[in-house]
Amino acid sequence: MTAVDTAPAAPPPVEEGIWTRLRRRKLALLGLLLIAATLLGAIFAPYLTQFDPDEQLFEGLSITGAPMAPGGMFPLGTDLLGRDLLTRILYGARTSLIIGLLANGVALLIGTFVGVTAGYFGGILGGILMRLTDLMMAFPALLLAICLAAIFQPSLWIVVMVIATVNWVQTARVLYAETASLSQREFIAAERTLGAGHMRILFRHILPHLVPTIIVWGTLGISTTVLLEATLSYLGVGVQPPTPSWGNIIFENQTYFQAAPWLVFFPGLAIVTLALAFNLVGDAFREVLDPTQRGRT
Amino acid sequence: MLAFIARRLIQSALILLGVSFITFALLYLFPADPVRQIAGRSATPETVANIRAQLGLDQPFVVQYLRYLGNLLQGDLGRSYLQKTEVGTLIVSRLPASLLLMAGAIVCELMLGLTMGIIAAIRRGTGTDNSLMIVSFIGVSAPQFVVGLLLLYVFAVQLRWFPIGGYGTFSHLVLPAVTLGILGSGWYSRMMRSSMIDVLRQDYIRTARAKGLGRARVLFRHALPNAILPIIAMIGIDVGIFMGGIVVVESVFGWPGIGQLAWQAIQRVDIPIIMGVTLVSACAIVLGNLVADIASLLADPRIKVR
Amino acid sequence: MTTQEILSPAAQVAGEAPVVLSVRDLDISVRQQGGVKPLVIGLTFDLRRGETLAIAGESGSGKSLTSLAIMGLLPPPAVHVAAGSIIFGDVDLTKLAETKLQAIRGSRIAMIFQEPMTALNPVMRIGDQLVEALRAHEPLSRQAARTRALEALRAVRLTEPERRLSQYPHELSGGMRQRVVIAMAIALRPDILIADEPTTALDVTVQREVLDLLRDLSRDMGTALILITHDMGVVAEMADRVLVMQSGVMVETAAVGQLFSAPKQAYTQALLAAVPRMGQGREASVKPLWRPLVSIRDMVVTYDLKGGILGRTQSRVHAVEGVTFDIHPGETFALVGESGCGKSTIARALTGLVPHQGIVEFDGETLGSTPAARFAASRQMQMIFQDPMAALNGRMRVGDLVMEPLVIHGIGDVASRRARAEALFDRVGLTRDALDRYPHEFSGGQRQRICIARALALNPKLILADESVSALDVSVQASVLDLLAELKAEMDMSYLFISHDMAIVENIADRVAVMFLGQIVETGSSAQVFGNPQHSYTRRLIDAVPHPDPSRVLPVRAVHASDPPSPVRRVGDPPKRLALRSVGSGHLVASEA
Amino acid sequence: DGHSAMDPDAQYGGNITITYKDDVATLDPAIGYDWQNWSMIKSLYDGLMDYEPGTTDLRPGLAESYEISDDGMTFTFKLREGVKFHNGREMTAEDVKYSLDRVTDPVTQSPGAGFFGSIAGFDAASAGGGEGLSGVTVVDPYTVQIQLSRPDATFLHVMGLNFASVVAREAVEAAGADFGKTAMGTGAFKLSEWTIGQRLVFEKNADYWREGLPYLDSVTFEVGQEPIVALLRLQNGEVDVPGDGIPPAKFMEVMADPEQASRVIEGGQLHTGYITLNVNIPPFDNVDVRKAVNMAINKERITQVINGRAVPATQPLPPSMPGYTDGYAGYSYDVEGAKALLGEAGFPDGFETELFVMNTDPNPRIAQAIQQDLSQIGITASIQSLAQASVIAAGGEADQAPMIWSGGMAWIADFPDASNFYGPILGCDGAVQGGWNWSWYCNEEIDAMAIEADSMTDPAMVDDRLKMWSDVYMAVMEDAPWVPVFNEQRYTMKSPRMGGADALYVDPVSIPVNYDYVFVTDVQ
Ligand SMILES: Nc1ncnc2c1ncn2[C@@H]1O[C@H](COP(=O)(O)OP(=O)(O)OP(=O)(O)O)[C@@H](O)[C@H]1O
Ligand SMILES: Nc1ncnc2c1ncn2[C@@H]1O[C@H](COP(=O)(O)OP(=O)(O)OP(=O)(O)O)[C@@H](O)[C@H]1O
Ligand SMILES: [Mg+2]
Ligand SMILES: [Mg+2]
Ligand code: NI
Repeated sequence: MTAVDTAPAAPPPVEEGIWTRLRRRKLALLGLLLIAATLLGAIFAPYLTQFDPDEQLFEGLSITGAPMAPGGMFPLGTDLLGRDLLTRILYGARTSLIIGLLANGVALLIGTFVGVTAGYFGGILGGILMRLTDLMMAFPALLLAICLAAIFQPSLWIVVMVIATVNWVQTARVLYAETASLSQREFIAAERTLGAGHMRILFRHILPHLVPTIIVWGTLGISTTVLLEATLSYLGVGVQPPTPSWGNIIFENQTYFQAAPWLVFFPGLAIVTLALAFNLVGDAFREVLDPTQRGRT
Repeated sequence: MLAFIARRLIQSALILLGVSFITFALLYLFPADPVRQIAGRSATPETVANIRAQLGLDQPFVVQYLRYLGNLLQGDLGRSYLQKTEVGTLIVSRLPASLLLMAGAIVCELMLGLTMGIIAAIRRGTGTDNSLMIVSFIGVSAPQFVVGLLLLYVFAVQLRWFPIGGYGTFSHLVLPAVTLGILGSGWYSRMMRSSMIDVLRQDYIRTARAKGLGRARVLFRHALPNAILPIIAMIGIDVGIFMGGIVVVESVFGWPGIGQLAWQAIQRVDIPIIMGVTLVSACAIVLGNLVADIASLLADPRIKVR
Repeated sequence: MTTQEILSPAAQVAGEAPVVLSVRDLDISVRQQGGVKPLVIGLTFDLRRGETLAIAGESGSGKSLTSLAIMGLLPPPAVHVAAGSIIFGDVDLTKLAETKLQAIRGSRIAMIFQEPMTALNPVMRIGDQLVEALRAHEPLSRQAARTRALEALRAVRLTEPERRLSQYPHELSGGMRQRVVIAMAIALRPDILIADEPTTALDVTVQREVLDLLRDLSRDMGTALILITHDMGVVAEMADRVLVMQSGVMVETAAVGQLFSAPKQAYTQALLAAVPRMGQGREASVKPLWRPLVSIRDMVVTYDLKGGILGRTQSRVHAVEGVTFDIHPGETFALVGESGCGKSTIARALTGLVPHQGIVEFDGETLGSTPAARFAASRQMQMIFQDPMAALNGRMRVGDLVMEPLVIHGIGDVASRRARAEALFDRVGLTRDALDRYPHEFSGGQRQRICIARALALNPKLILADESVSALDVSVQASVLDLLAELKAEMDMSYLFISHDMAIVENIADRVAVMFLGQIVETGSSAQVFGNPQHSYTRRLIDAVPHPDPSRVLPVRAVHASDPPSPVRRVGDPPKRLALRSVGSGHLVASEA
Repeated sequence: DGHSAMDPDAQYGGNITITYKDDVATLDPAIGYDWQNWSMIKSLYDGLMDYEPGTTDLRPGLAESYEISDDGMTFTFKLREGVKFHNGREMTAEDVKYSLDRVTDPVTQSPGAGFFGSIAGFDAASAGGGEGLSGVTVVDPYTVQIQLSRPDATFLHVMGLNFASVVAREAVEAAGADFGKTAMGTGAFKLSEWTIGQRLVFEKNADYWREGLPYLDSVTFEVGQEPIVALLRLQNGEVDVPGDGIPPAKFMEVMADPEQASRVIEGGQLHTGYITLNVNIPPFDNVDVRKAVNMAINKERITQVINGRAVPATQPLPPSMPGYTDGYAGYSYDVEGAKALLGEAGFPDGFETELFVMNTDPNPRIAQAIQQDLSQIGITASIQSLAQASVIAAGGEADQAPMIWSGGMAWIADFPDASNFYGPILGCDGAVQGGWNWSWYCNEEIDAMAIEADSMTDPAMVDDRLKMWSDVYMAVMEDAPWVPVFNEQRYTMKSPRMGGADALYVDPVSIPVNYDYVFVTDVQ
């Protein structure tokens, strides 16, 4: 009677590494390429350009003080102080990557911690954590950022902390809902009956299921974070000049969008590209990490 | 339902209390002396001390806070330090404009975002899908100041379709609302896309098709109301996000809302105004969430009021 | 009965009736990475007016795809009709444009899907969904459509049809929803009604009602019915003709009597053999032991429903209300009863997933509620869940899943755990190389075997099997049940076997308890309960079971609709406790009012 | 008198629209101290003294004439008769006294109270109690006498400040704390509409005591408008004068178009942009270091960065201010010299320090230019770009801000007198916690000189007094607590229909325009 059992639906599993599977996705490759290019540009900025990012070049301004349009000596033009824009974008990548990865990462971490803890344990602890989240949500983030940055002297690390403090809330909300519903799933109940402890359930069973959501919010958060840094710079509480970041290059020059569009266009392009790249890679990772997607494209 | 609303209101009151405390504490720690701003450059130390005492700023923090709270409970938000006007009056005169702008922005982001999301979901995996998603990225990543000025330049200055800034008629509202909504529409199009893809896989969609319904009806009568459910709750969160955006958008378009009030107050450490605007925006956020939750309740008959 | 007047005169006898649908050499394929893969091959059959054709076969054999192909609803773009024709009247449905198909769908050919819980749009009122279906095909006014919708609801014998119109799907029970789906399908009196597993998700008593309803309707309206099912009992009761499928190919087709009495193909024979039958209950192997393994006394589990401004408990779900029973070592104790009667809750309380009141002793010790006590108990007591897919973490390799309990309890090292997992896989009939695959790469039966392997990893004394075979094909079900039986014999294990399937319970349980609304209404040995049912509810359950025997004459029943009773009660208003009285050695029955 | 300024071409009637970014905080003359409301209050209210339009020349206002006692300590003002408040009541000496008492009463919280410090009884008044200024007496309904406690050569200018405007007591009392949202003066315009956050409309005061003024029927102020948008609207014909000037991003575009450039009026303003060097914080306690910094700053380059909208400065006073030292070259740009000086001072390799700056464009940019200049001589200055209030707070602490770029918070003179650049920002009085002397420079000798100069109240000694002030600032430059960087020029742009002398558009006391005297040319 046991004979009727059907054969497994899937083809025999060809063991492939994540890398192999990633490589098959052209868009993901493109994303990786863009990220790598940004990283390399940031690291090797001094070798890629002959200028110093803070150097206000005599040739960089017209006699009336106008910035130079792209071309010639300055492939992307110069800014309002006569600095080479390409150089500033290359060096700015350092700041923006730190902000985008670190601030965003810390925010994700906090959000994940709060959301998952509240969603999994529920009860009073969860209630308190979620009320805290509600409170943060109701609090104007920008004001909080301004106050925090003003109370501590502004610096890159403070900016990272400020952004992290402000940006975890939505992740927490989303992960809370997801964790709460995951906790009701049968395989979690099954784990419990096996005697698994909370830590084991959380780290081995719940977190892996949250990875797609975390990736989505993480990649989308990159551009938001980079721009938030810019807003903070604009309010005078961001990364201090003359340190370039993509966001503050835009904000410094945004009123000139008509007179010197390159000053807004190129850093803007950089942000969109980076965000897109991370998202492409994130999308791919989401699928690659999902075992049910194995063997498909 | 009423009990649910009542419970949420109580919760909201507690949240507002928390917000007021944190804001007050942050402003207390803020490294700038409002009295100096009031007293002016030529003031003598005595005058400064006198003004400080008048405003009660020489009192310990807890006393200051409790006094503020006491007044707040009587509906008194205090007077602006620099304008000497009741904060309540200032806010009341500007709030409607901000709320109108936000409402416009929500409509705009929903229209843009949902349409893009739906089209992308239907054309999933095609070039249309990809390009729409890239557009949504640009929406998410574009600085509002630049978007605002660009729209203003193209549609108001060059094409003259809309007035250059100002407040009053519907045509004044369009550009600022679009500017404020573009960011959200990027998010919404992505969310709508995945929600829609999810819904289109559901059994009841198949049932609807099996009934012989047309494509449009299946899409709009069956898929859309379900796909939109998870998004309704997000609209509440938007109010909070807008609070940051209105500062920029209102100043670009000369929109007389509370964003500009807040911005000026922060520059000059006009604490009563900052407190007032913070509380009002917190109220708006809390109410926005409440409304979104109630809307979810109404839109989704399955959610039982717990 | 008003419905009789409304519905069409009695149908003609099938057989001489004209052919309404003719499927010829139907091939359905899917485009995949590695090319085109055929899913259904060369299917050919005719459907006559008024006839009921049952398509039977195991899961994945292509039953649903066939029905979807007829509806023109194959999931685009991957799955498509590769060849063949589906002739309806004088048109070939496979060649028809979408808009033309839309006109046929719902009005001439209607379909009922398996899962009543998800088949209805959750945010639309029942009435709107019905009216919409009607107005899509006939130029009716809202009012007229509403009247027709009401007629349809009455036709499916739904209680309070007016009120139903303005209700939402979630406010109805599964059986009621399935009636709504049926009402929607028959409202336009289609020529053909396709029912894809219409009762699989329903309780036996409700299944009974729905089947009776379908039969009456097809008889009264002369509608041809394609009934897709894996339940041979249903086939036997309902079908005029049977078509057996396996792996996309038609294995055998015959009149129902002929198929059951003299199946030609080996596959059909195996299929029929696997079907559990009632009335073959075995004598209990109750061993007279002095100490039960599990002793439950007066277990109560309630779920609080909060409400009001302060979020106070306003009402309670009395899921389990004073249940008392013992499970002896080496015994299979079964809990039967309809959905929501509290079976799972008992299992969950035993494993500590929900808090309970009352005394539970396990192996002589009171089962504590401290984490440490629970941890200790979890070595001795393992659970196998209904849906193996849901119970396995889809993101882990099954090998890791099976080793999971060993890791949790700190048993052995990496190598020894692996060895144990391999041994377990051998034992449950899986190959070792399967250890490195993911759950979704297995069939349902295989997955359940993985769950069993995981449960066995710690050598428990008691296995709680909650609907562990309900989701499986008959043949697979049989093989899993055999496995459980073997294991029991080998390892001297006890089972708490939870099921709503009377036939299975009769076949494997030593002792049985029948539950209703959180309380036991009858308990005793398998032979006592099934052979001599005392409680009316027990009898109703047994009567409702379809028998895989087409010759059996069905008792005449008035098809009626009843709303399921609710275990939700206000605080301070607990349900009345039923007193059990003994009617012979260990056979206890609740007194009836 | 007033007739001298009357324009024969002027037309009556019409409305002009002025825009501002920031909202108008208040119109209370005792409180208003902003860029926007300063000129508005000037048109709504009058004080005893006034200025010739477009100039820095004092002229009598509500006072028909005045007498100064020989010791310069008593001022007797004879008021004009028949001057009416907007409510129709005649203005009298009681109103003058009330207004001065009010502005010095601490309950009013006037940021200008300190200007009246030389009036007898000021200390008692500012201690509170509401007795008022004992030095101000009403002699008769048309005569006010003001007794000073010390000689004050600037006193007439003080009487020309907005803070000295005459308000109608009954209106103040009726409006209470909300007086700032109303207006009741004797000025050329009265407030007719105020929609908070949107618009103010001033309407012509038909009873204005200066005959024939104003020309305009009304002035509309639209607030909350980004300067760049205001300019677009001007180009579109919707706005007559953008109150915040031509935004830097549009400056070049406008100047490149002859038609538009012809409508831009350039003028000096009483402004100096400077860097403060905190003499308490090493190494700026070393005068050579301060001099070296002075020599290191490339002022030409900085003016280039702001599109040449300023002229390099050599000293604290702007060129158009009486008392400006002509021919003084200041510290000229000399990197090598600066390096050498720094080396002598013991910092051959430079040092690290901080430069505070307010965070609105173009200030952070200027700070970066300064930063680069400093780096040329080895000084590494990190920039702290903060909100205005935070910079002011840091400047007011003895040990927080080594260097501050003053832009955005810079001294625009309250009144056109040489003394105005000294007291709070360079004198010992300002070098206190919370004060405005951010270089914490306090030289008792120079303070004494300044007091002496301001005691020279005899009109005959005006030139001696200005010479003395010139000496004061030269002495300050020797100690180099500041780096004067540039004097900003004003560029006011007007719509084609605006009429009136160019000087009215760069009026030193009524910015951006003198509403009382301008007119439009397209009245039907
Ligand atoms: N969209 C699809 N893409 C690829 N393969 C599919 C798709 N849908 C179904 N199949 C495959 O087609 C085969 C037949 O599926 P079908 O749903 O018709 O089975 P069934 O007989 O109805 O089974 P069950 O009893 O489980 O409902 C299965 O092997 C299934 O995996
Ligand atoms: N977490 C919960 N909160 C509230 N009520 C619950 C909860 N879990 C179960 N119930 C209710 O308790 C009752 C018993 O549920 P239980 O799952 O034990 O039934 P069952 O006999 O296993 O039914 P089924 O055959 O459908 O699995 C049901 O009415 C159910 O709705
Ligand atoms: Mg099927
Ligand atoms: Mg159950
Ligand atoms: Ni005259």
